[in-house]
Amino acid sequence: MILSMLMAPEQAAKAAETAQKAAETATEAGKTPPPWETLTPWSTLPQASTFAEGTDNVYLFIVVLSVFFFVLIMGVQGYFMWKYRRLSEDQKTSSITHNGKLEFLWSAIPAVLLVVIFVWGEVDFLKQAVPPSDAIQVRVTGRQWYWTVDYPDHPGVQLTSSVDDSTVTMMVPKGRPVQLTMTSEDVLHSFYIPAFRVKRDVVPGRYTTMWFEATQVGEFNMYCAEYCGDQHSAMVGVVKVLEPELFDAALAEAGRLEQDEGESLADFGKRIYSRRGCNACHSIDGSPKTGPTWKGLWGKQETTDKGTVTVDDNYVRESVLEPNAQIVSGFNGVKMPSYKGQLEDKHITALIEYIKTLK
Amino acid sequence: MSETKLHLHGKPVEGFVECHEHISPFKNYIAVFVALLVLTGLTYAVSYMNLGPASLPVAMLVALAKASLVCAYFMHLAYDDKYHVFIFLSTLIFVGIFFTVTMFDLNSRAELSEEQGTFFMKDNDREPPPTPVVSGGHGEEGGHAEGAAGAEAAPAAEGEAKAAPAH
Amino acid sequence: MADDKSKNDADHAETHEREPSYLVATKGLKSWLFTVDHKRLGLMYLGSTLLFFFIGGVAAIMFRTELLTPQGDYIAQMLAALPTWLGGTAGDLDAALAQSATTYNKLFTVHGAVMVFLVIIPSVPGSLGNFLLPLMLGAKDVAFPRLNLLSFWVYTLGALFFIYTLFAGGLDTGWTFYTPYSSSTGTAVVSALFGAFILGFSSILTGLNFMVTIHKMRAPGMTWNRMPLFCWSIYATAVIQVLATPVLAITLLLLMIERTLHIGIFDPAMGGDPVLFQHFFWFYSHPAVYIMILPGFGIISELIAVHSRKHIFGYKAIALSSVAIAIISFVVWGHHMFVSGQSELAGIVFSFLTFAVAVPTAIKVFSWVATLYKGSIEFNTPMLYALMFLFTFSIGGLTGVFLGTLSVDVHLHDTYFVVAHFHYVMMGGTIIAFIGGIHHWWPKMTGRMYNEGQAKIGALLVFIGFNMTFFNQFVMGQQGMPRRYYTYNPQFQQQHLLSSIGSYILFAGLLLTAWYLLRSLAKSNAPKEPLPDSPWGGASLEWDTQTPPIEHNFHGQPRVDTDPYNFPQIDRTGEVDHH
Amino acid sequence: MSSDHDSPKAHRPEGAQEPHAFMAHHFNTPGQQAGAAKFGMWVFLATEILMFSGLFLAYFIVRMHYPDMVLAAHEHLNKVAGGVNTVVLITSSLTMALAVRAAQVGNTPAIKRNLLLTIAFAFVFMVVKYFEYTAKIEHGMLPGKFYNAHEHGYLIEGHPHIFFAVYFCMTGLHGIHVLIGIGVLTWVYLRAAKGQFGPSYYTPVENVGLYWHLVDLVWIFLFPLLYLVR
Repeated sequence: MILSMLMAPEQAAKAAETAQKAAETATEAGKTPPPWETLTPWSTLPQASTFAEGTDNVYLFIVVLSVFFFVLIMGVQGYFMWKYRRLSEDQKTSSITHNGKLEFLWSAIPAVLLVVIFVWGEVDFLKQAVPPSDAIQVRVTGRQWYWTVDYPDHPGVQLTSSVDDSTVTMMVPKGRPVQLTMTSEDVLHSFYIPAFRVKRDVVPGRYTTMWFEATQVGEFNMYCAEYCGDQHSAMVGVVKVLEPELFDAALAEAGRLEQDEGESLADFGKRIYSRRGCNACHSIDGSPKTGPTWKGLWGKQETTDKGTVTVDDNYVRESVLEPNAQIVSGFNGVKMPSYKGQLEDKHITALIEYIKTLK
Repeated sequence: MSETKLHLHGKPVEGFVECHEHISPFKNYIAVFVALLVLTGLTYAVSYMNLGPASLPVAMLVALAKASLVCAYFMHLAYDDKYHVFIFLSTLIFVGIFFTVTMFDLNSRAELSEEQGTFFMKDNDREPPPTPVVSGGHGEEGGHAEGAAGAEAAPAAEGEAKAAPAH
Repeated sequence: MADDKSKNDADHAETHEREPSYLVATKGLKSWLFTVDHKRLGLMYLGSTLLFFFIGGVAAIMFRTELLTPQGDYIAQMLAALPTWLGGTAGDLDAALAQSATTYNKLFTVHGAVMVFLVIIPSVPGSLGNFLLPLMLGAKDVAFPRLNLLSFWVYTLGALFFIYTLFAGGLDTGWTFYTPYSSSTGTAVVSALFGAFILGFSSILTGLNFMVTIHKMRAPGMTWNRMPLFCWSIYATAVIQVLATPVLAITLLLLMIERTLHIGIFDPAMGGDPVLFQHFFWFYSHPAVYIMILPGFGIISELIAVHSRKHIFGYKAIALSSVAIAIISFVVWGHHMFVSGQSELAGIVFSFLTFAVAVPTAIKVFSWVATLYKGSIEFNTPMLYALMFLFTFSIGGLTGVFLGTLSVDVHLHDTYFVVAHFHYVMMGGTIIAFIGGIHHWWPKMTGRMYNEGQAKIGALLVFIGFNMTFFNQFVMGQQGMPRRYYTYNPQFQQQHLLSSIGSYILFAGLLLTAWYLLRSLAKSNAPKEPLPDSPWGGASLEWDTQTPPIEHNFHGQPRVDTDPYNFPQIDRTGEVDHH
Repeated sequence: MSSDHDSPKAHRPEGAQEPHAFMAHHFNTPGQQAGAAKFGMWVFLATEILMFSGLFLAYFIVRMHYPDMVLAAHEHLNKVAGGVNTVVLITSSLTMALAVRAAQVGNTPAIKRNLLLTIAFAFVFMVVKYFEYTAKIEHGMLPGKFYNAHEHGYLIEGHPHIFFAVYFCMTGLHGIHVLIGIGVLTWVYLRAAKGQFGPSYYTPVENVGLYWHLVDLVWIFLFPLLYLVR
């Protein structure tokens, strides 16, 4: 499935079809649900974690209360509007100005109900605050504009989101608590999985945590919920929940970023291009994005803030590891995160081979 | 103190207290001034005594005493319309809310981070280590970025050492 | 209605010749630009807030159009096609497409910042507050008329900075200016911050002026309990403006310094704490939400009482709940930050306090409905807007309970549910009340009457369009549609389509409203007979003077010996007369 | 609701002050005008306090995050200059209060003398401040990205650029208030020189006095926090 998605990125500017595809893979049935289902709240949002039911129960409780009070207020208002409509200019009105008992009741009853709602919500919230000690550890890093997910227990495995596709950004086993320790390299982001009813801001300079336990096998949408700039709406991905016995093997396979047998170095580079977030800022069809396009880049003379430079092995390598050493003019306002430690030499070499093919 | 009252239907009208005046004797001002000087000296003395954690509250108490003197006698709050006192004190209450609630969050967040094994400031426990503190955002001023990075290298290491036991 | 003059008006007509109204008392542009007359300043505020309301609305219509389809290319296509409509060659579609995300971000930021800082916060206090407060209190003017003029010009200066920002590359931070994005993005953040900073001072000066006016300028006999409820709500608003806005000023100042000098208080790259910015910002901006809604409450209290000719139910409860809301509003700011990395303990405290705000709000709604009981309800346009307010604001208020609940907010935070909630409160609350208030006091302000039939059609369009735009956004939010996305998951397309169509209807309704209001000002629509002092039969002091009022408001000093909701139609039989 | 239409003067109760030349048309009595002005001033002071409170909170939080850095950095501030300025401001507060008193008793030469003294002390304060700032700038102890004290041989552990940012923000905003104070004090002095103030009308002197005392109040807290506290 991942590979099938890698075929598409040629028309980077037209995000439509790929977004469509993302939606298809994200819904469990594998196709867009019929319109009436999208209009009912419960059909499209599965309860896929242990928190979901609790949150939905409070939600439903408030819905019921709200509907009751809304119908009550509007019903009374409507009745009064009809009953006491002005029929004649000199129609007499009541001299009533207040009613202590009534006013006490309509202050006290909502107050009591609100306390109930508060306590209920607070209890669930506290459950979310305390992760179990045996939770699987996952590290999440937000960058403009992609996520990387590392597994300290599985060294070398790294998953990323991709700006062009909703690719699998995180894999978790079903029925085991998972704790995310998150930070950001640049600005605020927020890690949000609607089906799990969890969300937490990702703050630069600090770690935030959240945890969940998935209860359904499947793929679920994941979003960035805190506005983070241009491609905020492209910081999306898919969380894949697997049966626990399949988890380790699938993760090892998904996280592998090695040259396959029979794969050319340039093809490997292309894979890295979309798997390591390069495509968030660099197009391969010449269209301008946040960073310079890679089309026709190789061997080109670029004017930078430190003078002119020819795009060769050294400049590409420097740009990957120390992106802000020489910035191509016209891109000064943008900061690129360093890939030092994320990409090894073989990856950079593959990327260089890939750039060479983009004439 | 003069109070102007308007009458309506033979009864004094509420809400028409207009202005309060009070003339204090000259020597009162001098006495307050001397007290302020003494308290300033006290602030100095306290700062050299090194009271440890108590030094901040003590210094603030002395400052509070000075501020109260200025408010009460120089600004005439002691004799003024009580509503002015009310405005002043309620302002302080709102400042208090702002301070205590924000500090409460920061404090409890620091404690929780300790419990959960996450840290307030970034330390270098991740593999791979994070990029240096100064990101490219300030890259336009190359010279400055280097200077600041130099200045910050030390604190980053220090923060790491502190956070380490909790990890 | 219009031909029914209250007894006092009849007295007036006997004792006083008509004098020139404040509109024509002095002539020339200068007499308007440098006027210290609170009524003229009120009109000038009205004009400028409505102008910015239009600008913000156009931005909203543009990004609603972008959201018609899941892929983000409509605006780009429009921008590229624009030159051909103007007779030139088509623009560069690729370049426009590459910018379409930025364009969208700038549009929603313009919409948010303009609507919050330039429209909703100054709207009711600036226009209706300025116009009505001295009239309602029986004063000749506000306490500091020149300060009032200064406040207007400071507002204009702030607005100019915002306009400059639009032309200097726009702003793409969202109206909340969250760091570190706002200290690193390449757009014109500093000028926008400075604009908001200046607007803050306008707000402070207005609030200060109103507080002093209410304390010191009431007519003889106008006790606190005889003030119209609009004055109470303006008073509560003024308290917040005075106490909260200075913190915004210093926050924006620090952010400007952070952005230019990298001082490291908010920016984590320099050792700062971004969550601290959120504390600073919401310490102002949550109370600011009540700066926006409280004056709306005041308008609704007046409208419902006057148009059902009944004493407002629970006067003291409504008045005191305004003050209670003002005070509690200062301790609930953290409910914007439940998932921000704020500590869970602080979250729990804030959640509890948040629920405390719901009670005084509920009291108000119940009291308004109870006021209708045994009234004499006239369904004219102001009353329709008031009844519409009860509908939309009830939804806005009730959905606030969802967001105050900790575990539910974790799910709903930063989704369309929040968008829908605050539009139901801000647009469905404040703006609906504001439009209702404009209709209610329009004859008093201008001496003209609008076309009632067109007004009713406008009200219907606004009601349908508004609910169509925002109601299903609650559903979308619950299904997990995050805010500020310019491309989105196609599963939401039908709902976005509905929203966008609703927004067009709403826009059409508002344009119609603007059209008939402006048309009523045309010379050809001048009434043959001057309008009566009190066209709706209102009993508070502003209806006791000529329509439109004379330059110094009243002939002589009004005196008050009863409360403002003592309508002649109230049935006093079987009651011990106590005055 | 009743409304009678005779002139406002008829309602002035017996014994109330006669209107003076500076009474605005929209007030009924001089007392109402003076009360409104003073009330407005107090509300304005409230906004000033809240504005400074943001900076004070920033200071406390920086101190909480980096206690050692704040301690190390504050040693580089000139305690003597700070102390001198404290005494100067307190004295100017005294002269200001005496100016108000002189207005209350109608002693115009004393109003002028005390106002002049207050203005002079304000200038002394700014001169001392000037020398302090110059020293900081020479040593590279500047806010944010301009901080380069390490190049001048001052090594302070931590993030001293934040401390000096807070220092410059707080003292800078306070200094701006002193400058504005000099302006309004001069205005009041010029009016006093024309003999416009006396027991029946001295609101401007009193309000400027309140403002000046607030400037003093802020410094009373600034001084120990920035210069002295360990």
